[in-house]
Amino acid sequence: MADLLFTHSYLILLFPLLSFVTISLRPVQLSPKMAGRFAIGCQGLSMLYGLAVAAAYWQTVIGQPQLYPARSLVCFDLAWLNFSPTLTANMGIFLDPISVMMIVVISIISFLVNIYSVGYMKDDPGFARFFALMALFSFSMLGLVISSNILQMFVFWELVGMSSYALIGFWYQKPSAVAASKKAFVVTRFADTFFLIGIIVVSFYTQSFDFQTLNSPETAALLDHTFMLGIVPINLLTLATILIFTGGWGKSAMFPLHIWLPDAMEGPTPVSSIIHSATMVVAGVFLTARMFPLFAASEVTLAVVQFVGAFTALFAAIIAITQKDIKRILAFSTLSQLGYMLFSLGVAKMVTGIHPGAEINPLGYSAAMYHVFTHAFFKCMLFLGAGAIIHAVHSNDIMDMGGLRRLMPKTYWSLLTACLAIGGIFPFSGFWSKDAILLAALQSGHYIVCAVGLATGGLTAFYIFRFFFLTFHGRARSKFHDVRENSWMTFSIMALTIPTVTAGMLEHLFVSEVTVPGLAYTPNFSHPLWLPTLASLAGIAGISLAWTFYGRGRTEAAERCRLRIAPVYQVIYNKFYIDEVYLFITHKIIFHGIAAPIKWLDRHIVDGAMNLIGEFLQQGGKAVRLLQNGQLQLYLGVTTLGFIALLFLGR
Amino acid sequence: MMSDLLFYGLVTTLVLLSLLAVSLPNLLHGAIALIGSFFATAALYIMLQLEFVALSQIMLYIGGIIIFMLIIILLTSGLGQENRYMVKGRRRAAGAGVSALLLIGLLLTISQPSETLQKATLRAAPVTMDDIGFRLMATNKNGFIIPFEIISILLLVALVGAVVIARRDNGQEQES
Amino acid sequence: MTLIHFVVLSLTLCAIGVYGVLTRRNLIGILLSVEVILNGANINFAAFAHFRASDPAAGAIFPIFVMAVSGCEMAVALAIIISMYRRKKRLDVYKLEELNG
Amino acid sequence: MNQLPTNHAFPTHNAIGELIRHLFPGGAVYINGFLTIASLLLLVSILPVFLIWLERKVAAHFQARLGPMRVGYHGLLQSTADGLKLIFKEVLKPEGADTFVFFLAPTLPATATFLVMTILPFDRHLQVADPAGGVVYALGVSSLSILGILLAGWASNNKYSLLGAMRSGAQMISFEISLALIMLLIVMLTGTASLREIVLSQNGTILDWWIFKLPFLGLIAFVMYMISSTAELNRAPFDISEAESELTGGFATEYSGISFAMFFFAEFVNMFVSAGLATTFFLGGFLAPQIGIGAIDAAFNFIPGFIWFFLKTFLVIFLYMWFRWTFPRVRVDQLMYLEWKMLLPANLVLLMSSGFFLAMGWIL
Repeated sequence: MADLLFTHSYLILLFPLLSFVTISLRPVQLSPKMAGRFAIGCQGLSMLYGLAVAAAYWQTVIGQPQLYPARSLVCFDLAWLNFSPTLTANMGIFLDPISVMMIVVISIISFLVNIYSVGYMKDDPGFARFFALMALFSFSMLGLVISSNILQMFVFWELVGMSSYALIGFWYQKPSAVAASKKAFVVTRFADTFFLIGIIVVSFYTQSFDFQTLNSPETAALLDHTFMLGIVPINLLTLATILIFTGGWGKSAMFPLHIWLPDAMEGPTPVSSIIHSATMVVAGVFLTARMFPLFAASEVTLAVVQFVGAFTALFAAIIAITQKDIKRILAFSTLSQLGYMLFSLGVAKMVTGIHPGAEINPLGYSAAMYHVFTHAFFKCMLFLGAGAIIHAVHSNDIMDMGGLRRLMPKTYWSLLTACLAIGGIFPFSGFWSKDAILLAALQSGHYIVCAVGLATGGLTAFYIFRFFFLTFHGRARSKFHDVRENSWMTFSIMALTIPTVTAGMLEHLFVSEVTVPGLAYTPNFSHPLWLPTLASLAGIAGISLAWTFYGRGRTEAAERCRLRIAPVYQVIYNKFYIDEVYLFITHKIIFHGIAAPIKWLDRHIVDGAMNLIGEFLQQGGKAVRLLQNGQLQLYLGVTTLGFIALLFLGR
Repeated sequence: MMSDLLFYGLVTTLVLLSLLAVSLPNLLHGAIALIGSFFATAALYIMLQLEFVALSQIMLYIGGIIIFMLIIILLTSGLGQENRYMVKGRRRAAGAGVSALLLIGLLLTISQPSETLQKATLRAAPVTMDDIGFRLMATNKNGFIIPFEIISILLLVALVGAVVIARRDNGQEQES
Repeated sequence: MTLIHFVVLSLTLCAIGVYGVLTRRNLIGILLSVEVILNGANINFAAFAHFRASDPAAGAIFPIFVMAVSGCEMAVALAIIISMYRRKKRLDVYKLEELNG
Repeated sequence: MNQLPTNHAFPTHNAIGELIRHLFPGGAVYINGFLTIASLLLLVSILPVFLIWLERKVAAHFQARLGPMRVGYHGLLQSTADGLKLIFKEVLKPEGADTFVFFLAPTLPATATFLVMTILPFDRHLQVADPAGGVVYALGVSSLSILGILLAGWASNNKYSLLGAMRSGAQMISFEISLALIMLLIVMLTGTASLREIVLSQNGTILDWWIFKLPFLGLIAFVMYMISSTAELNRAPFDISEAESELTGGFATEYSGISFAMFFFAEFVNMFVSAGLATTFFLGGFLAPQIGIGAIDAAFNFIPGFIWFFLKTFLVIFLYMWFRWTFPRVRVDQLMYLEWKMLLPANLVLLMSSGFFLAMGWIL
């Protein structure tokens, strides 16, 4: 039974693909309504199958550790491209704890978001197109997480990027949406280039794309040699892993490649919810986790991961405090949470063949995966709730809202759980996962990172409750018409409260089962009790501060405070001018400083030479063309005369 | 004897009609003369026992090509307006001279003693329609299947090309 | 009535056609003369097919190919002439010197 | 040079031919030839007269009136009288018309129909000539009538004539293609292009006629043949070239007297030829219908073949006349649409499916 399920595990992918093909290519004519129903049906089937596979995986692979020591399973692996006799790219399905966890998360969230979208996208002219693209996204994201090798993963990686591009620019009539989709595309593609180079470097040296081969200590040992690039010593292992990580860097929108994610909120809110918070942006974290044994072999890479994660966590949280657009707040919050996951991965340590005797502490890995899991649900819900609000009041600005508690009670209570979860309040899911992350940082001795995590936790609680109070409490700051909750939408939101509240119970499962691949080592999960206490205190402090400033929908205190620190506020509000810096670099330095001289060279020197040749030929042609007077008969006469001459000469 | 007489009669007709076809000032009369010359040619083919070629000549040339030509002439000449565009004077003489030179040159060339021409008096058996059909479709080294297919593709391409060229571009051309 | 007669006949037709092409001023007239040349060539093929016993069918097939090609030529010529006529209102080759250098 | 094709029986090996061959062994070829041509000419001159009368009678009865009744028995001599009148009328030539072409044009359709008649197999041994490529010959020669119409339209120096001629020229060229394709279908099925062989290939019972073979495909081919030949004949409902309300008299507007009579007669002979070809291709030609009951079959076989041929042909002619009074006239664009977008693709599909049937050996 289980074998049969695994053999046909490609069906998880096939249902969304079927839905995409059916809706977009229309072999049968579907009305938009039917298209939506069809897409939901396909997602539902995919979810059921995914859950069945997960259950089977739990029973066979986890339940029988003696049979599956690596705790992973290759369902099938077909040769796809033969690059050389020794290098073959496969297409396969690979199940291990993190991919099964991701299947569960992605299929459940896709299903719920699809249901939600029926309400949200109602009356949109692109209704059917939306569902087709969502199905394409589900297909590619599921394909990404179950890839058996890095090249297949890259293929789906790009597919995911493509569907994200299409969905950000879904309302292509809006110039801002088009610009945002272009920006997302360019930035992630920029990062993916390095990813591809990394793949090429790694596969060149190891003659393999397969994750199991790449993650083996032998690979790390093979790659670990230093060569000199000029006078700079470069370790190949570090270079390759950082190149690969750059892909995740861009996809997970870490500083300084984070600029595309806030703009990506131009897309429809369900899209932001599933792609730009719950699943796709996690791909970077997932990639790091997937390649973790290789990454862990290089100290430098892990340090980079850790630093980038920690910095982005704090940086994004600070920006989120000042934002007024409801979706941007959540976008920066997403950045911040992704930072958490990454630094958690960065603080994990493991033994590899080349660093014998190094410290072993894989807790960070488990914690990161756990946070991926919990974050997906509560962040998805936050976005769905934000979407419901936007749908109801037709505005993105939280300054225009307020007092929605009475009008949207179901949304209010559901969102409250999500806000408490992200704020790290006991006993909601976010508390447990953040606690695990902080514990991991503390255990591995990265006290600064741990402190950053704690501070970010406080900031998170503050900005999320700022959003919450300004939206739901106090009096309405502008007039709303006809605010109503849509049952399609509230169903999904309320369904998501279940994992948000209860995911905390899974902590021990994650810590003991979702561990670094190939490492039979249960992390040390003994708590110093002061750590969760401190984290909770930070969260409660953030909430209290938010209540003081914004409780009952007041904004005067906050306004006074803002005026006092106006210059700093301005800097933060403008996101530290990162976008402007980018513009400056691209326009002023690259366009004017580098491209313009090259252009001049091309126009005047290269083209000039070509023009000279052309001119010469033209003058020659002018001389010759006098013979061509365009009269057919002259041509034929001359030809005939020539033929006659040949006749006589040839005798 | 009879057949020689017939042959010379046909040849005379053919040459005369061809001359008329190229020199009659009115194009339509030229085309009619051409029809006549094609009929004479078909008769010659029958004398050469190439029945199918003769029938194709009638069907393709007279039934297709000449009708095309007539349609072109009718479409491009107004009513009662004659197509009198022949070159005049010196040019005409030059054309006649060139073609006469060509004829003399060619005749001189074939007047050389040649095995092929002298000994080629053996008469073949009549070529039937079946022979031609089987040869056209044969795939062995004597077969003509490849030229046949190429010709069919050429026909298709020519038709498509003709449609594309003749289609009215509304933007560019002024209609009177 | 031997092969040489037919060869002379086809050469004569060819010369007549060349004369026509050189002296006609109308595009259609030129096409007409080209048909005369082709006709001469066809007669040559047929005559060789008849008098050379080695492979008579090949010689009979060639005129058919020539006819097909000349059908193509007519179709394209019709199109070109019609579009030219639309543009210029006349088909005098002396007035159609756009292709001169 | 004089040897005649001997690979099949000479088609005039009938009783009269044998008799003459017996009486004048030396000049039999010439006498036989003269006799056949003369009888054919006689047929060609009588047929239109009869057909015109028939047309008028059929039309009249379709419209619930009597038609010509006065001259002769039931007006039988009416069209003879009309013909005589036409012959003796003065032939007018419009001013500015091209004399040579003007008088050449009417002879072409008449010649064309006459030439096609020479290969019609009237009976087992009653046929002037039976070339191996008879179908090709019929198609090639019948295009002469298009030439005649085009030339007549141009030579009349009249815009109605020219328009009518261009219209019918385009129409006939277009429909000739599907006509040729249907004939090609029959040639493909029988494996011969000789009309006599085609008729003989339908030997057997009535179900061996091509119209009933290839379940339904034969019938479809026959229907398509009827449509395209009606158009080829410029008959209603496809008579747009002489649509009185639009073009006066079409290409024949300026013709009168004997010239007009030639066009008119050629039209009717052409109808006979088309119907005869239909009979040859689909209805078993001169073969007597055999229904499998011995006595009746023997009785039918006793009736000479040419009578069967004429019976079937007149049946088809009646169908043509029936069309005329049943369908309204189509517009010129509808006509072209019918041919190029419907008939031609249908023809190609028919040809391909029949080829498939043939390759699979499913000719029932």
